[in-house]
Amino acid sequence: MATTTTDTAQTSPDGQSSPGNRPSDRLTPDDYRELLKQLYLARYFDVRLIKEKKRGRLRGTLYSSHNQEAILVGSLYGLEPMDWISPIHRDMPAFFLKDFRSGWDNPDRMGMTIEEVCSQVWGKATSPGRARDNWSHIGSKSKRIIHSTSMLAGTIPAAAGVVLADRLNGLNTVAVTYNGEGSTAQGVFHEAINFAAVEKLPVVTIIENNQWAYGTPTHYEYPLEDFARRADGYGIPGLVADGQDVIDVYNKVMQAVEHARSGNGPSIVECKTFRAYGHGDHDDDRAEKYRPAEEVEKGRKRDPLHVMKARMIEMGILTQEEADKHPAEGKGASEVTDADFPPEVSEYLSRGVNFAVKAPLPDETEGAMWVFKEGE
Amino acid sequence: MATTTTDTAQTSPDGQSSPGNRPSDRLTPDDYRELLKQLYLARYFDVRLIKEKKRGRLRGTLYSSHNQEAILVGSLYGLEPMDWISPIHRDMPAFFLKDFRSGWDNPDRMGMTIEEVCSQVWGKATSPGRARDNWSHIGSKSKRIIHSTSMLAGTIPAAAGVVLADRLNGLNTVAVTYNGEGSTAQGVFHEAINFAAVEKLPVVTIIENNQWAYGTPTHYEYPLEDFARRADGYGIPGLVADGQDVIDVYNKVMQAVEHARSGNGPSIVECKTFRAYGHGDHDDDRAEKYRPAEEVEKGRKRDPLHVMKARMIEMGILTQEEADKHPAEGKGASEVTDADFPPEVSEYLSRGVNFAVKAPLPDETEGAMWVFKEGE
Amino acid sequence: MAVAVTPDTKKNYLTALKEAIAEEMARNPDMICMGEDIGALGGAFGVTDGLIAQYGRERVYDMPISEAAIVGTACGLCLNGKTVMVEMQFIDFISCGFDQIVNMTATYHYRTAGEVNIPMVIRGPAGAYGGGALYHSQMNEAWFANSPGLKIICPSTPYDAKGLMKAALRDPNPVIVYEIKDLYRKREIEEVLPEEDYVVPLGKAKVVQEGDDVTIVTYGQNVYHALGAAEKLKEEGFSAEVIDIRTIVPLDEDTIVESLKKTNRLVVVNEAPRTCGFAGELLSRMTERAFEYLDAPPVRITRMDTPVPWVKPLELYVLPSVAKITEAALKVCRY
Amino acid sequence: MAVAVTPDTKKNYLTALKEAIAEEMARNPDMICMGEDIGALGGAFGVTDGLIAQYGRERVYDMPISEAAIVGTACGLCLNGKTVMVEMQFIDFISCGFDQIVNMTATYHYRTAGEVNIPMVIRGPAGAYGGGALYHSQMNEAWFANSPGLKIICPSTPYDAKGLMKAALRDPNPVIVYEIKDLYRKREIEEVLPEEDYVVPLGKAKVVQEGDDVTIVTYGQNVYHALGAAEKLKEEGFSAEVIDIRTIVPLDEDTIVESLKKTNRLVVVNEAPRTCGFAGELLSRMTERAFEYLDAPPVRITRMDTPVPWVKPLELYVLPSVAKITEAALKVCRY
Ligand SMILES: Cc1ncc(C[n+]2csc(CCOP(=O)(O)OP(=O)(O)O)c2C)c(N)n1
Ligand SMILES: Cc1ncc(C[n+]2csc(CCOP(=O)(O)OP(=O)(O)O)c2C)c(N)n1
Ligand SMILES: [Mg+2]
Ligand SMILES: [Mg+2]
Repeated sequence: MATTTTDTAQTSPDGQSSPGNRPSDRLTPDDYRELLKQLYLARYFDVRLIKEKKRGRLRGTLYSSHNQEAILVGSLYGLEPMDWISPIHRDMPAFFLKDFRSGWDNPDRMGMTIEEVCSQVWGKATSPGRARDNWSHIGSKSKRIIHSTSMLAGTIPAAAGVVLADRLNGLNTVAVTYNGEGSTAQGVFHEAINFAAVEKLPVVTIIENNQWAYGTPTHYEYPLEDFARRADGYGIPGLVADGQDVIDVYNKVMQAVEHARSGNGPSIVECKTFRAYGHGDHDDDRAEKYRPAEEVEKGRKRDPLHVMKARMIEMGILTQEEADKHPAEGKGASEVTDADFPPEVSEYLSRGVNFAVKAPLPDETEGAMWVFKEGE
Repeated sequence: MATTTTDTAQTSPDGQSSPGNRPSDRLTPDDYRELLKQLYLARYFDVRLIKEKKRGRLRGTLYSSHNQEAILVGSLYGLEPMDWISPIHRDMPAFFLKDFRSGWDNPDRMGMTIEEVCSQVWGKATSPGRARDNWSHIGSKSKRIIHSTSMLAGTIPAAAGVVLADRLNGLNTVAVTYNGEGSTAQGVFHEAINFAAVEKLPVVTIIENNQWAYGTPTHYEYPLEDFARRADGYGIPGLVADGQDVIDVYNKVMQAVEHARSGNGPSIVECKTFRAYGHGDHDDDRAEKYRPAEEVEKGRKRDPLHVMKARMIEMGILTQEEADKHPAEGKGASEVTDADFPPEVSEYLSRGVNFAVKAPLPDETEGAMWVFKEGE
Repeated sequence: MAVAVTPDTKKNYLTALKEAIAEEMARNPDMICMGEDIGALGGAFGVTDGLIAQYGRERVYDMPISEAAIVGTACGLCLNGKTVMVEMQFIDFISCGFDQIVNMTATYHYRTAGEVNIPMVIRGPAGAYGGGALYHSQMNEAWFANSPGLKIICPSTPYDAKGLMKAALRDPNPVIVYEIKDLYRKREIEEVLPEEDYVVPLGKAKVVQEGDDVTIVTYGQNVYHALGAAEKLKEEGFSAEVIDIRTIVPLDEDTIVESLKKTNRLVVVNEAPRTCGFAGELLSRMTERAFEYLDAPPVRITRMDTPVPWVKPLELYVLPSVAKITEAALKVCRY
Repeated sequence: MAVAVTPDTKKNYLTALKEAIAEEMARNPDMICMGEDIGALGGAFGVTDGLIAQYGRERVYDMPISEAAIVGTACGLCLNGKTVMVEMQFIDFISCGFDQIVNMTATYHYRTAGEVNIPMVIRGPAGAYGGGALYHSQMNEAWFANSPGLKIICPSTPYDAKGLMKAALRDPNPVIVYEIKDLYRKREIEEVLPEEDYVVPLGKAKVVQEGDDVTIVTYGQNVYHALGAAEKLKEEGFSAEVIDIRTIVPLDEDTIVESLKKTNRLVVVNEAPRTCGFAGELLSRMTERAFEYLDAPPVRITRMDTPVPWVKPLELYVLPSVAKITEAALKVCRY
């Protein structure tokens, strides 16, 4: 069944995506350049972490977002600062990419700083959650990022709740939730989307269909090729995007976001992609047990960096020479070096890493703190 | 939104229901007469229980199936003896109607005897579960009836399990589960149907859409008019039947059953109906708080007994005189008398009631028994 | 069943709860109610009666039958500044929203090092003795007592019901409320409630009856069984102190220890299944803290380790009763 | 990681579990395995490695991420004559299938007055100390101990792991198995396993080390902490008896009582949250049954009433340790 990545830019169920009427038509060349840089940063973040992990500097499991970055970059770019997101295990870059358009170093940005995200990865007291829970389980009430538990699909109802509260307060926000395609089998996925549809809540559920849920292929997870078809059971839009193409993701997610912000309720956007490595770094060496090498090779072929560069070259806003200057695309984490990335990208991240490395561990007694909030 | 009952005999999504090709075309006049008698019996069972309850002779809550009997009678009539069912709170008559075609008094029938069902209602030791759990929470492993808990939609995965076991054992059976439309919002509904669809398990999920879940109208439960559309999220057939018409229910359910038995997997069959009374008998007097009188009047108008009689008269297998002999249709539980029913119906049930009334209570010490099964 | 509102009208437990919720809705514009059939119907037992008429769908949500989404949505609302009262139609159905309670809601404050707190009250009709059978009789508080981050209360009188419910709705943490449905309309326990606003603080036990020979500690419906046993004990010449803990988490240990210093004997009563029920927890804490005061082995009277069966004789057989408590207390007194 | 199969090869805890399941699959043609990623991958930790190759999809099911449907489907299979092993990828995710376990599966035998029994084993990696944080560290056995109808086991050695798992897979009741993932590949505890088929019967505790001065009762990973504490105690001149209960429900009380008759002192260790954890249950039972033998207040060493935090110093701070057990036991010995 569903194991191939399709360019589905044309298959959108509504007319919004016809040329001249697409959200991306509002993007300027500068937007494209920014998006490319964000793609580089997301990729660099991932490979840097893979390397740090290999050197034994990090604890816990790293769920690589390699080859899936276009989903995060494309979906986050069009959101308003006050919108909510709920990233999941494979979405670490989302924490700093949120509201990145307000300026990577804008102190008022409604996203996490790179220092905060790195502090979380390194398990330091300077993490937004003081490293009490691990990896992607951070969040921020003030930055409007919902904290996930490990229990998959578990943040979708919370997403419904936060935007309902905003609506009651007269604030027109949207919540974008991220979920692997495997997670859509959870009961709470159904319950939350059903309620969101009943109440026309502005919740956009992104399905990152990377063809695998850990060691389980999609045909054991769902009977249809397109997980977006889950939307049909609730009478809500179910869009399919090419998850390797930032612009297609941007278009489909923005359609869903605009649909939501106009009061029309929730949507599902499936982004077709492919998991580059094992499920987590512990799985890298054994994923071949269940995933044929040819499939991996095929799935990795359309690197989102490459797709974006090709688009920009075609549009005449990037020269081949510029494109080749930092050839990170198509390279595995072990092959790539800092020279494959624009310097501002590696410098930005290094700032975060250096901060985190030097930051203090929380004191052990914090283990017993904050079980209950003291009353006023 | 969805508050009207529609005759949807024509709206079936596949060609099976075109005249000459419908399962009901295989029914003989005797089948029709038997179905009418079963309708009478189901109705009589309900009104008798309502009366017994009013007289204070029964404990627990009675969830009347009044006006919804065609769903049970029509769906059960075509099943094979070895098929499984899982009835829910509003389906008490299903326990004896199962495999009723094998003979109301056939001792080898794969359904419960009327004595067993009445013993359960009266809370006696002769109940199949020795009255340890209440009302509709009986079942029988040997008769292939799954025992429900109160937790709605909770038996759908068990239904998937029993037919999977049969399939592994080389037995081609189907499981028919009954669920109120409100129960389809439960997460486990989604999880179980998703898995059944993945595994192409022969599970038919009947949705008894009686327009209300207790005090909640359908538009707060689901965003679409037809709950059968839930099927679309799994790529499985979602049929809509006129739940007041035994024959339409029979046709749609048999389509789904034959689809399942041919190895094509699960289906959903929504039967449109209307709850005649309160949610339970405790709710009878206050249901008007939330349910407008006109709606009740309208919803009760198409009594399944009447619909069936009209069909039979049209087909020339029932005379108007015969039809008028036992005019139970259109009458409320308090208006109807034994004379409104064929004597074999009231006699059959009375046998069960008399047995149950005289049967012993279980001994109190049974309260501590059967927590664990002793090992061999 | 309108109750006349003259100042000294006695009110039942249900009315007390209803008033608490209605008054908090009026007091706190950020409070929202969610649950199944809580709108036009006013809930299966009528606790939210009238709220939808006053506040509309904006603050009172008839929810689909989706306990996980109800709790999860409420959690999101609380994360974003609201206070949410969640009604479980019966507390038994809490099992269907279990993960969202213990993993998402209970831990939110902890996980965020205090940035987030979830002022959610999950309440529902609970308890056996009413013929509700396995799925309409549960006291499953121990599941949640073993899940850090949740407060748990169980009032036994109208006064406490109102005061504790108000305290719960003002508490910044998630609180689960076990309402004893058999007490909802019990005439014998009706009482006059203060006209002015009041709360019963969480975490304070109440000495319901003073005594010198044995301390019987319990909550919920068994408070009345304990009082019944105390009567019987009096006939046998023993005076029992009866303590209603009212709040299960956090437990007011001091009140119990003080009592044990006097009586030196402990009987704990609880209708939940015995193994890992709260009775064992309470007995353990007292044994650890007050071992020196105990002159006899402390005893638990609990439900047997069985579900709650339907038919009356079976149901009563497995549950605590006046007779069982009396017998146990006598044995302890005569040790 | 193939292990050479010479008779006296020592085997680890994981291999023991793997062998138990594989041997039972061979022995019982009606046995089926269900879980996430248990097919080609062989499960997150490899416990079901190789089964799909041998038995195919007919008996080994890679399931969608649907814990409720997994348990519920397994329940239906068992109802219809199969034996099902359900793998929870981590025992923490059991919360998502909670209702199907406690209300559907656990009570089936009870509800049907014995007509139906559900031979299901739900097993998964459990326990803290490994940096798994809140959702990959749980010991949530108390939820199920308070839910009648479930047996619960927790082996601490390869021998017990294999023998108890086999007993569980032959038991006619649902059994939940807490596998200590930190022990899966622990070299120090590897041991030679019998070549012939054997079971370790459920409900039998094991005296791991004999002693006279204090009885330390525990299970799972804390068995090793208790043994560590016993070492320290020896240095202080006290001899500790260490008991590994192995089965949590049903509990082998007799073995513990026998020990208390000798030592007259009790320390219970358990890594679950303190309130309503199994340590309290055990302490209560012993206080009720063996009060007269106790010369000092019994003590619990448990996790604090907190989730399991991620970062190492915090994690260790809230959990039982050799030092904490030693300190407590010394206090009890010197009482
Ligand atoms: C409720 C629940 N069950 C099981 C797991 C274990 N688990 C973690 S990730 C994962 C696979 C997720 O697959 P998918 O949703 O497709 O996301 P991907 O990892 O492919 O991005 C599983 C089974 C979990 N975290 N939560
Ligand atoms: C999980 C769960 N939540 C809540 C309930 C309480 N409850 C019992 S029946 C009912 C309404 C059911 O409505 P529907 O499914 O439409 O069936 P109907 O009663 O209309 O036949 C509710 C909410 C329950 N039994 N189980
Ligand atoms: Mg995936
Ligand atoms: Mg209904």
